[in-house]
Amino acid sequence: MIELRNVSKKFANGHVALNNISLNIDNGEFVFLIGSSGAGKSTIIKLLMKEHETDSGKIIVQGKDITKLKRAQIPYLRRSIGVVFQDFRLLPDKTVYENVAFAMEVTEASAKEIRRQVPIVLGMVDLSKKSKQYPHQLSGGEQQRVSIARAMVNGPSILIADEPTGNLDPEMSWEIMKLFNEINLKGTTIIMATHDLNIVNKMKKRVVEVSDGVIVRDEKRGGYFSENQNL
Amino acid sequence: MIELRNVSKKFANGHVALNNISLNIDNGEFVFLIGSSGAGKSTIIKLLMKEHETDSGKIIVQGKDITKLKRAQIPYLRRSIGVVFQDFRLLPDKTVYENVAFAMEVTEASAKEIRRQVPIVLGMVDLSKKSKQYPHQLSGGEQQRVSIARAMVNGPSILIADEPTGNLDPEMSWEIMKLFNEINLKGTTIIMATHDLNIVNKMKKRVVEVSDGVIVRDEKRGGYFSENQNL
Amino acid sequence: MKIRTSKFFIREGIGSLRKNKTMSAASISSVIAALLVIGIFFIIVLNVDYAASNLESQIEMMVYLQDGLSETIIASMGEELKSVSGVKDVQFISKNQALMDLNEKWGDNAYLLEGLEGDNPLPDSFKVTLINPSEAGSVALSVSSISNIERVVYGKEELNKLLKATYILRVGSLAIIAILIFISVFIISNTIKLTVYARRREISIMKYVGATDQFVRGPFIVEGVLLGLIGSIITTILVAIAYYYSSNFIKNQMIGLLSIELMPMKTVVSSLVLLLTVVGILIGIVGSLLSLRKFIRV
Amino acid sequence: MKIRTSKFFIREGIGSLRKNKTMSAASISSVIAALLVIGIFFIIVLNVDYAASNLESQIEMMVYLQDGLSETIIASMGEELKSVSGVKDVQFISKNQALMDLNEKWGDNAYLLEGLEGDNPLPDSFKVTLINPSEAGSVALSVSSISNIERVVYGKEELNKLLKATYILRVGSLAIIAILIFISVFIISNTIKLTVYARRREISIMKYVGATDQFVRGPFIVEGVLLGLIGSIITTILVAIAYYYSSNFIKNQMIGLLSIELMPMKTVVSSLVLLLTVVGILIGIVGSLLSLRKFIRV
Ligand SMILES: Nc1ncnc2c1ncn2[C@@H]1O[C@H](COP(=O)(O)OP(=O)(O)OP(=O)(O)O)[C@@H](O)[C@H]1O
Ligand SMILES: Nc1ncnc2c1ncn2[C@@H]1O[C@H](COP(=O)(O)OP(=O)(O)OP(=O)(O)O)[C@@H](O)[C@H]1O
Ligand SMILES: [Mg+2]
Ligand SMILES: [Mg+2]
Repeated sequence: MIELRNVSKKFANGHVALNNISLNIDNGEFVFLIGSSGAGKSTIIKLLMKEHETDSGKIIVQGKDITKLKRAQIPYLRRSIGVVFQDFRLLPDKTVYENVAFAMEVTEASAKEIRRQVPIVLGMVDLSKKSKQYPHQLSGGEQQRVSIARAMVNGPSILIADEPTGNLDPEMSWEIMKLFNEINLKGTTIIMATHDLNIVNKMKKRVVEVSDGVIVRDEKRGGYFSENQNL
Repeated sequence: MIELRNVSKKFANGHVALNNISLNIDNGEFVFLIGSSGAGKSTIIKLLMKEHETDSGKIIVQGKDITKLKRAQIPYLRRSIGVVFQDFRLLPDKTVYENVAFAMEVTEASAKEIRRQVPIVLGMVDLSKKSKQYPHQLSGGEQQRVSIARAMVNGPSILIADEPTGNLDPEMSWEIMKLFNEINLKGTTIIMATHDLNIVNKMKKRVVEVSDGVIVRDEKRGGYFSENQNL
Repeated sequence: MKIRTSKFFIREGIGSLRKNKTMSAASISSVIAALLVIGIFFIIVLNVDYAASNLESQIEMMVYLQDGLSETIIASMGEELKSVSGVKDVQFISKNQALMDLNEKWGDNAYLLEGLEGDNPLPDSFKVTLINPSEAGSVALSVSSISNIERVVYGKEELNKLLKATYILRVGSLAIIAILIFISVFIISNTIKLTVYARRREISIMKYVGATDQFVRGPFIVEGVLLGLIGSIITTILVAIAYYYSSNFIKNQMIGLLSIELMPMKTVVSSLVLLLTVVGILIGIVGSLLSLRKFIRV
Repeated sequence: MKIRTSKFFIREGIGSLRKNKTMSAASISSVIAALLVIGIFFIIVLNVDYAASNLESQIEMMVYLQDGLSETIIASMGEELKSVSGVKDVQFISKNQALMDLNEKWGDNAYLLEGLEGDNPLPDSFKVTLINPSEAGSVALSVSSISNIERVVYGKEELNKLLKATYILRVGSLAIIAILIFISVFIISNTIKLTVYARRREISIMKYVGATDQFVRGPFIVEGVLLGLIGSIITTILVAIAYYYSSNFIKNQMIGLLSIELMPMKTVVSSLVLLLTVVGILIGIVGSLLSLRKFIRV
């Protein structure tokens, strides 16, 4: 279970990115995080994985208040969460295969396990052919899919994806959503920040809308817009 | 006018990204470049601005065959084209304002002109408040908008945008599209690679679809899918 | 830590050296350059010290004997002198020998000695060399208590001057090598800092996907060791070659010039290997770890 | 290029130094360290050369006169000697003076001279110092053609030894400083290469938005100049302070020890400022430009 309790985040430059937000996400839920550009979606995600410190409030992940986590414990938190970063964050000196394998290497997984698991997830995101390429040799969408593969490779109990389909064509986006749906059905909690209104509207999952650092909507089976205000 | 004549591009690793494509774009046209992830859209754009060398074929931009351009002439080609990069390419040590101003500095524009022009384009992309922030202090969508502002600031005769709305919410995406439409009406040629089916479908502009390095469709007023094959 | 992880570190460390060619070349060659400075200076200091010791050991004490002693007495006096603590060697010089030596030494002024041959006023003497020249005073005291000795002379002032000169040489060269080692260490760790800085983004990405500090450090330590090792091996080879040629040059130039000898090649190279390897590897590791600290905290 | 653009370059160059604090600190301090090595060595070489010249100028030529010359003749001989080309100074030493000097010089062995006072066998002489000791041979030849001269003595062998020794010292120290300058230049340009490498992505971005090569280079040149300037100023100050204290130390240690003098502070510092500034700025600029070449070609 993930719980944010009265969480606020003010950046060093004075910008208040989150203003006293509270949110409960049960194990196995599938939550869309939506909201306009700069609303605070990525900030929520970064607090969950301790990329930023929380200013006030509590964040409880799997029973532990991570705002009080010791530095040495952070890597273990991050391993239990698979994250698709909005800016991909691939290691430029590693091939696609090595980038995905790296997420397993840090857990000290066995060589055998790595050799078995990595090709499977690369296949899932349709990158088997690109496994020996370096990130700079990939298209934008291919890089994004490497990031998705890496987030899934350890079979984390929580998967957080920040705008994971921003560089993918509609078909590929649907493939990825199917994948997310599958692992969600197997019990993985999924939190996905997205701007893709088609996806949100068709998936009919829980929708949490952030606006200017506060949660303005939280619907069990919501659409991208609250009351049919279409474009 | 932009003309690609039998253009091919094979990368050093042997991958054929473009296979003998030809394409004519008139001055003042608005063209959507669509196609699945890895189809070759960005490669076309990179050839147009000479980020990569063309293997064979001719690329004529404003009457000149740019495949034969001397190295010293490349900067002038790039200034005449405003590019929104898929990976933003902001200078990390410069503020939002400085990043946009930089594109004017390289043209040796006057200080006065810069001071006048930069705030205007920052206003257009709704970033006036963020002008003093550094890229790492921005959200994904904000970074993308800086890249858009920079591409427009010199009032180029050709604007190329590579997935410029991938990190923007639908409303903001529409604002940007309105902007593009406006400058298109003023005569700017616009080429936009995108995955956003709503935008393509609603704008009803020329659609060029790339698939596996070849152009498979070129419709005057097309939609994202050719014959109503909806998801 | 599993064996597998260590293997991963080694593979990564080597891989990183190979993949970042520009950076590796720049940093290894800076390490070599910095170690070269240490190496050159170390050799100079070794030789200065060696020369100073040589000079010091040439300091000698003259023990002049009373006139008309029998050969047996002289012989037993020689034995007695040898047994004095602090004495390294004793050599008898007869009064005739002394006159001949003087004749030779004075060269142009030797005509002043004409006529002395008949009535040689010079005494018999022992030339005593000392283990440690700075003990000359106490040795002289012990020696003068031996009977039948006329005078003990050891150029107190000359000795003091020499000791002072070698002292300054030693302190000076040690100070300079200390400064140079400091500078070299500083340059190497700065170089490493820059290479780590160039990879700060990668380091943070590793941390973001769940790597522990130790896991990020591992490959850098391996890389540091390799950097130091490669640097010190190449430097040692360079210095050895340079020493070979320049010592030949100096020897040729100095034939019969000064009583200064150069240290043998083997001694020099073996101490160099040790010094440079230790310095190189240590800085490689410590430099990496210190530079990492800032970027690993994400 | 417009004035505005130069201003932009300067603003950017300074800005980049200020914004990349880690990198600027690392590179400036590496530049300082490298220049320090040059500086220290330059001072040592200057002083070695100074000492060598001092030693050489102490070489003197003795011109022994025939017996019983009148004072006027001796005086005119002195004048004649002074006019010989290559002669720096001439000093008359009477036979009495010569005996007294000898007495003093021989010290312990002076008793050998007892009785010589009545019938002094030493001749009157002129002590001649030379402008350039290596010309001793030709000077001696000219001098010996002067009438009333008995013999010209100038320690041919001693002179040769000294000239050879100072030659080795000079060649050796020049060789070492050449190597050190080379090493320092190398280290500085490597350091710059690494800082440029760390910014390769930014350089390519600038090119992609339409900057000319010249436009990208501008700020780097400014940065290179600043790097060199700051580095050389700090180094000069450090070296001046170090020289002040260590020359004091050496002077104190050497009172009455050797006839070696140290160069005056002013001379040292003024030549240093020039050397280091030129070296620093030049490498700063050239290093930047060379390192840029690779990354600017996009
Ligand atoms: N390090 C930072 N320092 C200062 N302000 C920041 C920092 N990071 C983010 N912000 C600001 O906080 C706000 C929220 O940012 P966040 O990245 O959470 O937005 P987002 O909802 O993810 O937007 P997007 O959809 O564009 O990715 C933005 O206005 C951004 O400018
Ligand atoms: N530098 C490179 N070296 C080798 N292959 C490359 C390189 N750049 C791109 N490619 C390959 O060329 C193909 C086309 O890439 P491109 O970036 O043009 O795709 P795209 O249509 O823009 O895709 P996306 O929608 O994902 O951005 C991809 O398969 C990619 O892997
Ligand atoms: Mg975001
Ligand atoms: Mg692309």
